[in-house]
Amino acid sequence: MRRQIPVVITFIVGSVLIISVFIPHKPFGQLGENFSVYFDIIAVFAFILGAGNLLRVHGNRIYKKHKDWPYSVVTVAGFTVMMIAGLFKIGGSPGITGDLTEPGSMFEDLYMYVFTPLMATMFALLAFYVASASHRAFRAKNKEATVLLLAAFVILLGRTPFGVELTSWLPDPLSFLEIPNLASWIMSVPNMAGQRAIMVGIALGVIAMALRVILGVERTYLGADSE
Amino acid sequence: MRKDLVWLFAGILFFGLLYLLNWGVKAISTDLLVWIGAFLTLAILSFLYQDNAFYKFAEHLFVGVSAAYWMCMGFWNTLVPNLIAKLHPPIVKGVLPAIAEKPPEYWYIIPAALGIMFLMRLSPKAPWISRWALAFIVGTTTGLNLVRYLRSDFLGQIKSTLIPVIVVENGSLSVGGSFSNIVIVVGVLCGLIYFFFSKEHKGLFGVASRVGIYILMITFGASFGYTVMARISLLVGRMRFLLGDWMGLLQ
Amino acid sequence: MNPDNPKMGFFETIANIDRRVIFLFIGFAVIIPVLLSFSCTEEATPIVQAVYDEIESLPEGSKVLISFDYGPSTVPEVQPMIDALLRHSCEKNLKMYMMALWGTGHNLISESMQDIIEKEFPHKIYGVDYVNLGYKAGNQGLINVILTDMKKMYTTDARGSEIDAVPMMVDIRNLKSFDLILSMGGGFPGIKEWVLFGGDPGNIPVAGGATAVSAPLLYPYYPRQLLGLLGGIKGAAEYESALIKGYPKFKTHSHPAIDMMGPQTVAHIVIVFFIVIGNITFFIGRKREEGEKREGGVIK
Amino acid sequence: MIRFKIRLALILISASVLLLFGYISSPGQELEAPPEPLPAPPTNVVISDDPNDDGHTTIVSWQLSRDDGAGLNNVMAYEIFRSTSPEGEFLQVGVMGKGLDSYIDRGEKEKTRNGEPNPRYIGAGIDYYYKMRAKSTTGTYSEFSELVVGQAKNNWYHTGKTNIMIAVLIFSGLVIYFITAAKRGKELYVRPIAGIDAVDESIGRATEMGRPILFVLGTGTAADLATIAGYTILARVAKMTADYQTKVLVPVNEPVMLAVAQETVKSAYMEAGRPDMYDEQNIFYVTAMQFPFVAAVCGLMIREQTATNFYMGIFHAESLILAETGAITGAIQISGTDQLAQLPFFIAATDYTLIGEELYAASGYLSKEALLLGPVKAQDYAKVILLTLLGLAVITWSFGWGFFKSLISTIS
Repeated sequence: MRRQIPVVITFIVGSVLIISVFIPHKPFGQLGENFSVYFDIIAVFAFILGAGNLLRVHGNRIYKKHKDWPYSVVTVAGFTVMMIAGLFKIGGSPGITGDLTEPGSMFEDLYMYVFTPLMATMFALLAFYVASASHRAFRAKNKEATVLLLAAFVILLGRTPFGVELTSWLPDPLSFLEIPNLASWIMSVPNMAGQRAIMVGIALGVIAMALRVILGVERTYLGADSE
Repeated sequence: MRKDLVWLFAGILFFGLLYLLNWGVKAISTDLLVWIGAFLTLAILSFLYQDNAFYKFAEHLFVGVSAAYWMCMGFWNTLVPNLIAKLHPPIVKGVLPAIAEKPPEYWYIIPAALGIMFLMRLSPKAPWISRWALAFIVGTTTGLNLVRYLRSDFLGQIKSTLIPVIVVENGSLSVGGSFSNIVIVVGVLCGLIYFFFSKEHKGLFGVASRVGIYILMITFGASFGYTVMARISLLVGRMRFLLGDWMGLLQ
Repeated sequence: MNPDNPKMGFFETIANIDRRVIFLFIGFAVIIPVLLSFSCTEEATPIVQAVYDEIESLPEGSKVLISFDYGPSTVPEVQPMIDALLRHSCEKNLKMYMMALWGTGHNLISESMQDIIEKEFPHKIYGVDYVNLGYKAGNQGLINVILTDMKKMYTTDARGSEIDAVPMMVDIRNLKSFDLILSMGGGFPGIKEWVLFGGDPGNIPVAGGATAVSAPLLYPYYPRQLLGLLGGIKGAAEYESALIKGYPKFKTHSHPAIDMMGPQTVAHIVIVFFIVIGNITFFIGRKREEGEKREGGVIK
Repeated sequence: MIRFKIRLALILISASVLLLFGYISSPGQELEAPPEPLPAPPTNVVISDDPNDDGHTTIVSWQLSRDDGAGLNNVMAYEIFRSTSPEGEFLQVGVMGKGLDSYIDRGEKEKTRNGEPNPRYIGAGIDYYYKMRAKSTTGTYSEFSELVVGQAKNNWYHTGKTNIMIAVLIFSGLVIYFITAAKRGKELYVRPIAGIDAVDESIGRATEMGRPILFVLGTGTAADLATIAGYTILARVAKMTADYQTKVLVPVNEPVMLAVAQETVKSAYMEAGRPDMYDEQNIFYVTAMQFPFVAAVCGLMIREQTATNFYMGIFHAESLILAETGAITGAIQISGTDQLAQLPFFIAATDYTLIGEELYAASGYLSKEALLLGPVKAQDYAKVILLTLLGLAVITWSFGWGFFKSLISTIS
């Protein structure tokens, strides 16, 4: 029974939302919007669960003097400070009337000077990884890998002045073989075809998965029947 | 360990030299906040060499701060204006005076109830109630996604693929244009054949599926290559911060 | 490097090159051009020119919705686009409505307003010429809502004034009140969601700027569902060039994207170089292996 | 053979239903007129109901002023005014540029605002009076057009979405048909998927090495369908690790996902008969933001020396950071996502990748449950219909026969 009710809820909510797309009449027309708003509100409640879990995991590590426990103190401290700064809007307009991210507030400062460099640097690691991955993966090991390599190589060359120079001597009738032209052809023709095939495939996969969920065939997400 | 120190030393020497060469252009930053930013940047970059104490510190700080950041954003930007202010407007008088005058909208009780249901997961007695909220969330997303994907990614893409395979330009046959369109149409069709699951990829079908996989490989290679530049620009941004804002080596 | 193998030659050493050596090369490929301020010029490609032309063709007072759908991590790529687009919109006297689908976009709106509009166009009035609607959660759900009713979600602007007290918001009903939607970022949620949930159903022109990563997968929407796109820093550099071409006075303003093309190009060449090296050593290695197999008389 | 006929019939029926919706024509527009000092007002103003809304919208359409694009050629815009009574106060509800001949008047849905009647409200079944005038390029106005009246209606069916409805019906029909076929015990073939065939071996390897397994559900939301596909794969992997007594670590980046992942792993362990092995601490929340999450997962990989890494779900820029860090530790990596932008990175940096639709099919394939394989079959049939129609359309169109082309244009 406990397992049936959620399946029924999913079925009803899912199918009503699908049907509501076709019915502008009240209240169906607005269901999609309203339910999206609900979703966000529930998500905020869920954050309490997440924060609880985070604090429990790190609290446990500190308590059990796990190998890296001092770092867990850093996490808990970072969390607490940011939380206090944000919830009480410290350093912003008097009271809590101001914007959460008002310039000069502690929340904004922490965001700007702690958060931003961390986030941007983490992202910047990609510059290195993109190089090591292309060195490792773009090798003509077999036919597929060769095709992958060639496409990547032409595009890479096409974006450098070096690649432009390389083929600029080609006579006019062969100008379509110039690397920048070849690169843009690859982007807009075979690349586009591949993208479309994948997109249509994904759309079918998503739709089938959605139907599986709505029909209650797929219910892994509900977990076990623990009493 | 010795080798690491040599590298570190070489690095410091290199930048020291740069600094000396540019002496007088601009001095190193005296702003504590910039120093914090530079420290954190270097701490993350050090992971490229290997895992170490600085990285661990930065990582753990990052996790803690971001978890709180998201919670505060959710609280002030969703919970307060979209739930509390709707149920009992006067309560937000000090925060959002404009909304405080509006009449309450009691149907917001539903999401509040669902939110609380979700938190029942923590209760020892009836954790299963949280599944109702979960079922609601999943049902919503599923229903919305089904129609959206059908409309835009399925029907929309099919329509875009509807192109003539014989292209006529200014009254004469355009070989290049026709060829490109044939590649697109054949590419899409073969790509889709690769995704056939319930039929063995043999014979003519197998050939089409091979063509499909080559098309996909071109797509992946091209997208990868196209992206490389962007990934580098992110690093440029960071280096500007380190060399310019922090070390004062840039004009 | 494998010290156990004394026969290891030059090619094997390079073939098994430590990833950290590659990292070092990339680092220098960026640092040196940054220090030397090395830069390249750009010509706008049609997909970028399309965005420029669209803004150029909008009559004075047209309403442009600019959605800041990115975070600090993509600032180096996306901010130059925003700056150029804001300058162009200010110059054309368009009304700018700024909002964010990303929580992180919230701050970026205030920063952009300060850095570009307030500083360079001080005669523009908040609430009349531009407004900050701030961040709202909901991703595509939000677009879904504002497609039919903007004020349901935006009861106040980001400064807390009631929405109808903001002059330029009075005649805004929903997304269809806008003449152009610009989504900046290209991640999720971003241009794709704007096209699928806003532009397509509402029949509103959508254009935008995306990181180079997400740009290729937006190509299928161009030009039918997406009228133009700035892809990555290159797209931004092209837009900056187009803007300078159209309005030479902007030459003296900052153009970070154009500046950034230098280090990128060098690092790009380094990556190409490593791919070439990787393949050469791979083939030589395979040839040698085949040779050794034959010598030993055993075919594995 | 009979089954084949049923299938054929199914395809034919679907195709012919699609054919029915082959033709819909579009309206045109007109202009013309001699010169005059002030612009002429628009004429023939007509108020009609928007057939596809819930009674808060009307459609105002008109014939262009004689001076719009012709005659004096000085019309800049049209202003539309509305009132609830012919003598009452008229509210300007919209402005449309020259050359345009209709305006969708979307009223507000609240009857009152701040305790007072809301002038922008439009309700179903109420008479609304409209008049219009043209604004000239110099800022002068034409006379008002004649007063007209109209109503908005609360409609039950969105006429513009018939094509989607049919597509939904066809596809749902296929899915339900194949699910019932599967229930009757029909054998369904599914082609091998390399990434999935490698799952068993990779878990075995981790067990031999005595190292844990990492399962990342991505940075999407808990209810995204790719994430749901991820849960089913997680369930399978967790069950195997319970059998092999290998630790599986699941860091998640969304609290709702945390709840689901814990439930999934717990039930997998119970199914494997090893509830004692389940340790809730191994499935933990990190943070809801992408990069801090990745920073932590990368640290985890290095410190725990995970032997096998799974990335199943929605991924963004972090895909390559994860995959390259995993490559450094020498882990076997199996990835799957429906995010087009990240597929190239997974293809390049991981050992096996489930490409888009394969991820969805994999969850059916793994369980080998006929019920879950049914929809996979339906997906293939949808592709058959699509390929046939598209192929026919492109070929016949090239030979000048536009029937299939207009058919597809209409349905999409």
